[in-house]
Amino acid sequence: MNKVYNNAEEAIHDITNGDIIMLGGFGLCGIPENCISALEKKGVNELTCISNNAGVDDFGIGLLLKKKQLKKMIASYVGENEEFERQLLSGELEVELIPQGTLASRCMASGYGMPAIFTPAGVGTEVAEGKESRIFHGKEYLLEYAFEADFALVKAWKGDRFGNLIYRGTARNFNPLMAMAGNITIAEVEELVEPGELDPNEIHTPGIYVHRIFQGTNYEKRIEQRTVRN
Amino acid sequence: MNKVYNNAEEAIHDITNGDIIMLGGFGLCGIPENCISALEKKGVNELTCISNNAGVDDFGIGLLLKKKQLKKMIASYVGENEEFERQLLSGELEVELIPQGTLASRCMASGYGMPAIFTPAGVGTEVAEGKESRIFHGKEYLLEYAFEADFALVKAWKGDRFGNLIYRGTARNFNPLMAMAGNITIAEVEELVEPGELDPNEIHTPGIYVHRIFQGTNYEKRIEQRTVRN
Amino acid sequence: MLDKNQIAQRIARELKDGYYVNLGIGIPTLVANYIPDGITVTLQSENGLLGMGPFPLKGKEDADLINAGKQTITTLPGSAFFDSAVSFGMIRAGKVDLTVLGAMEVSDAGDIASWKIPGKLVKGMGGAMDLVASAKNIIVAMMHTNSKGESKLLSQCKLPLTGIKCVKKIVTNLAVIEITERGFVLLEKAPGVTVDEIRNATVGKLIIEGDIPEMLI
Amino acid sequence: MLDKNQIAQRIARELKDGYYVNLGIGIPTLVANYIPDGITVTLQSENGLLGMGPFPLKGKEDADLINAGKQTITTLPGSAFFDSAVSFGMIRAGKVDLTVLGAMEVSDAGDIASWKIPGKLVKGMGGAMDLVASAKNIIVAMMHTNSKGESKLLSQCKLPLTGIKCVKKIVTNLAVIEITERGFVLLEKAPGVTVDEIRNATVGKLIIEGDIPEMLI
Repeated sequence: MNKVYNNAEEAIHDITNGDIIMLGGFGLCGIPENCISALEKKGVNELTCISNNAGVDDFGIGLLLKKKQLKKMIASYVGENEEFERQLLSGELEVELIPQGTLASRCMASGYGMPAIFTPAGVGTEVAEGKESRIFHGKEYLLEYAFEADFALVKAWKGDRFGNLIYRGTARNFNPLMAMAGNITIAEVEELVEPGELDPNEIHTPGIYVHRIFQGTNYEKRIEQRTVRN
Repeated sequence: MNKVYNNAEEAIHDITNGDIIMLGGFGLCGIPENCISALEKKGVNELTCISNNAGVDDFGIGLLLKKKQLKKMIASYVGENEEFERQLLSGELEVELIPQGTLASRCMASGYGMPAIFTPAGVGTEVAEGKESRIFHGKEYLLEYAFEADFALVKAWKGDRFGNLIYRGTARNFNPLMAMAGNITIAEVEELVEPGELDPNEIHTPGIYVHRIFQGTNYEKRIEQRTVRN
Repeated sequence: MLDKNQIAQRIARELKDGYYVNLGIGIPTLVANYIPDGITVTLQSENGLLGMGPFPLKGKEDADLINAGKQTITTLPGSAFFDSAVSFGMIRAGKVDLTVLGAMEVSDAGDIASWKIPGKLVKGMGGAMDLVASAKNIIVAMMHTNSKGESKLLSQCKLPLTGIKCVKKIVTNLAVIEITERGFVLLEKAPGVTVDEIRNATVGKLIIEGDIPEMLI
Repeated sequence: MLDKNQIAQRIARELKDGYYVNLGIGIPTLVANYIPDGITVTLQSENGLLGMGPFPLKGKEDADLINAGKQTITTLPGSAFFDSAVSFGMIRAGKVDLTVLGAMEVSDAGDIASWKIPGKLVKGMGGAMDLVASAKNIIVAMMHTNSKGESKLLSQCKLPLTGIKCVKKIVTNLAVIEITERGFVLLEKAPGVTVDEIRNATVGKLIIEGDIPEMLI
């Protein structure tokens, strides 16, 4: 069993035009920086990206947008990105905006082998248009389907050669959910360790979900809104 | 905000006849020993218990069975318990056996605010009788409803005054799921610590789910099948 | 008339000991600065944190520690991190006691519009639709009128909805209003504001019963 | 004819490098003793552990560390603990490559009965129904006949079912049998066992094509 790859280029070698990929992260926090750079470099196109945000103009998924590598973006919030706005308004980019909890749950559903889930988010709004709904205990819920993705690209703090992952702080966010959901899950970690170095009680993502792992390099970990107190 | 109780008796003081209670644990591993003893001592009756197992004759939920405190048991596996067998055959005890993953998912659904989930477990068997089913991607799934419980009684390794919990080893099992699902969740812990002593990155159950917490005493932690190698 | 900080200050008076609270971006975020002494209120950040602390000291910013507005923050003793599914799970399951969020429009039936202005940029709903569909207690913090002077308290929202029949209370620069089955019920007026001014600034059905006290902030 | 350990040994030959495997109680548990050298197989215990190790040394038993049969066990470097929902989530999502479990009866359509004998004590299905409904690859390990000498390989199960059309392969004391749309296909016979003996011990539709090799264990 060898899940270890040398770098992002090798780990993403078989992502091809038209693939559906999930990318972990919230804003620029916990995003798979190395994988995104490798996708940009590889020049793979017509991608459908499932990610909470679309990065900023010059970082994160914004890099792929700039190179027009995306066909469709499925996200919950896409502010702070002028190129995104331009492509959306010009019709170059297909966009599906869905509630953040629905996004999380549809990833989770996939990882838990549940084909669909019920959520009240979006009932009575345009999000509900064309969707099946159902009343439970007097409250209306929408039926939302599990996501299917060819690849999930996630970023963890530490990982071992078996693919066990530990995230750090709020960089966890969507990463464990997407890690569970990918047909092929590729994890990049700040620190790759030997099996046994991580406490089995503290693992966030068991290795069974992770097909490929590599230690990333040159993490920028850019801060989107640097706020301090006096 | 004070969630800390002195002991099990005080923590369970308002559990009353006819209540639905969830009890964490798998076999005798990770069961809320102190709470069970307190329920036995209090003599509360007509309980519906949701728990993976029913304990053994003289330990765990078996103690409540012996005193005939249960009206109904919802479990996935109830072997190794003669009193259980006797009450089941005599009709004294109502029993609902459900697949273990369905039990886990119905607890989880409750904690995640999802009124129902779909699972393929039990399709084509007597478990499916009278249940709604649905085909997704050519495979049949049963619709299973979230559990509702008046109280969830869980056992953790460490907990802090805010209710944050960490479990140990396979004593985790159903505990975090039930902790999320109780209308009132009572956690007993081997070690009760101050907020800040647990690493926020290692918390298994965030305190928001836990209404009451106490440090248990005299843990027996009985081993059901002691097996060793040479 | 209240300024943004005073709106936040008034809302903070709604907090109770032991509350778990989700604060939206904008005025709601300011509520954290006015939590009354002597009570414990735990802030939930929907990107995966319970027990959000203040902004970090300069030089202590951590890229792995942000709030839902992407701002650098800190933890507090007793904080817990979790993933986004758990986060919205606890929201859906009604574990969050109070949600405070901003809005573009609120109707007298409790509908809220806050995420989209057709024809202009759509930023997305983020977690707002989940929050309003699930929270037990939703307070909207906003100005009573928009930049053109038009009322934001309507009989029906004109903008795309974020959720329906969910807002319980509104605190604006002019008033505290409860939403009931009968419509907007005026509870309190801001210092220096008359009931007539509130009536004139409200398009939805406004119910004024008895003497309206001036709010304490 | 094979004994229980030999059945386990034969099944172990189905293991491939990198497999995640769930072993049921009884003969399946013995498979862990025969994992071929040079490959990494990770055992999943559905009570919440990946990377199950051998039984502990005497005096090292830990009440917080058991397998699905409630036996004391150990972890291995690279193990991970998780809750029961995650455990069955990974099972339902098809992440477990192979499930080996015992059975009372198997039909030539791949139905399995393993959890209940009406009129006698019902112990419950535990995780078996979840496993058989979700696993991609299910091998049944059992004796070819029951204690009364009656075949356990039937055209239709008589006992209450655990799952339908799910068993892919059966390894018994007499034979290795694959289940196809046409019925039981005899792949291998146990050392010292004739095809006729297998035919006589099988009630369901048995397909015998060409020379049947003797199994390697």
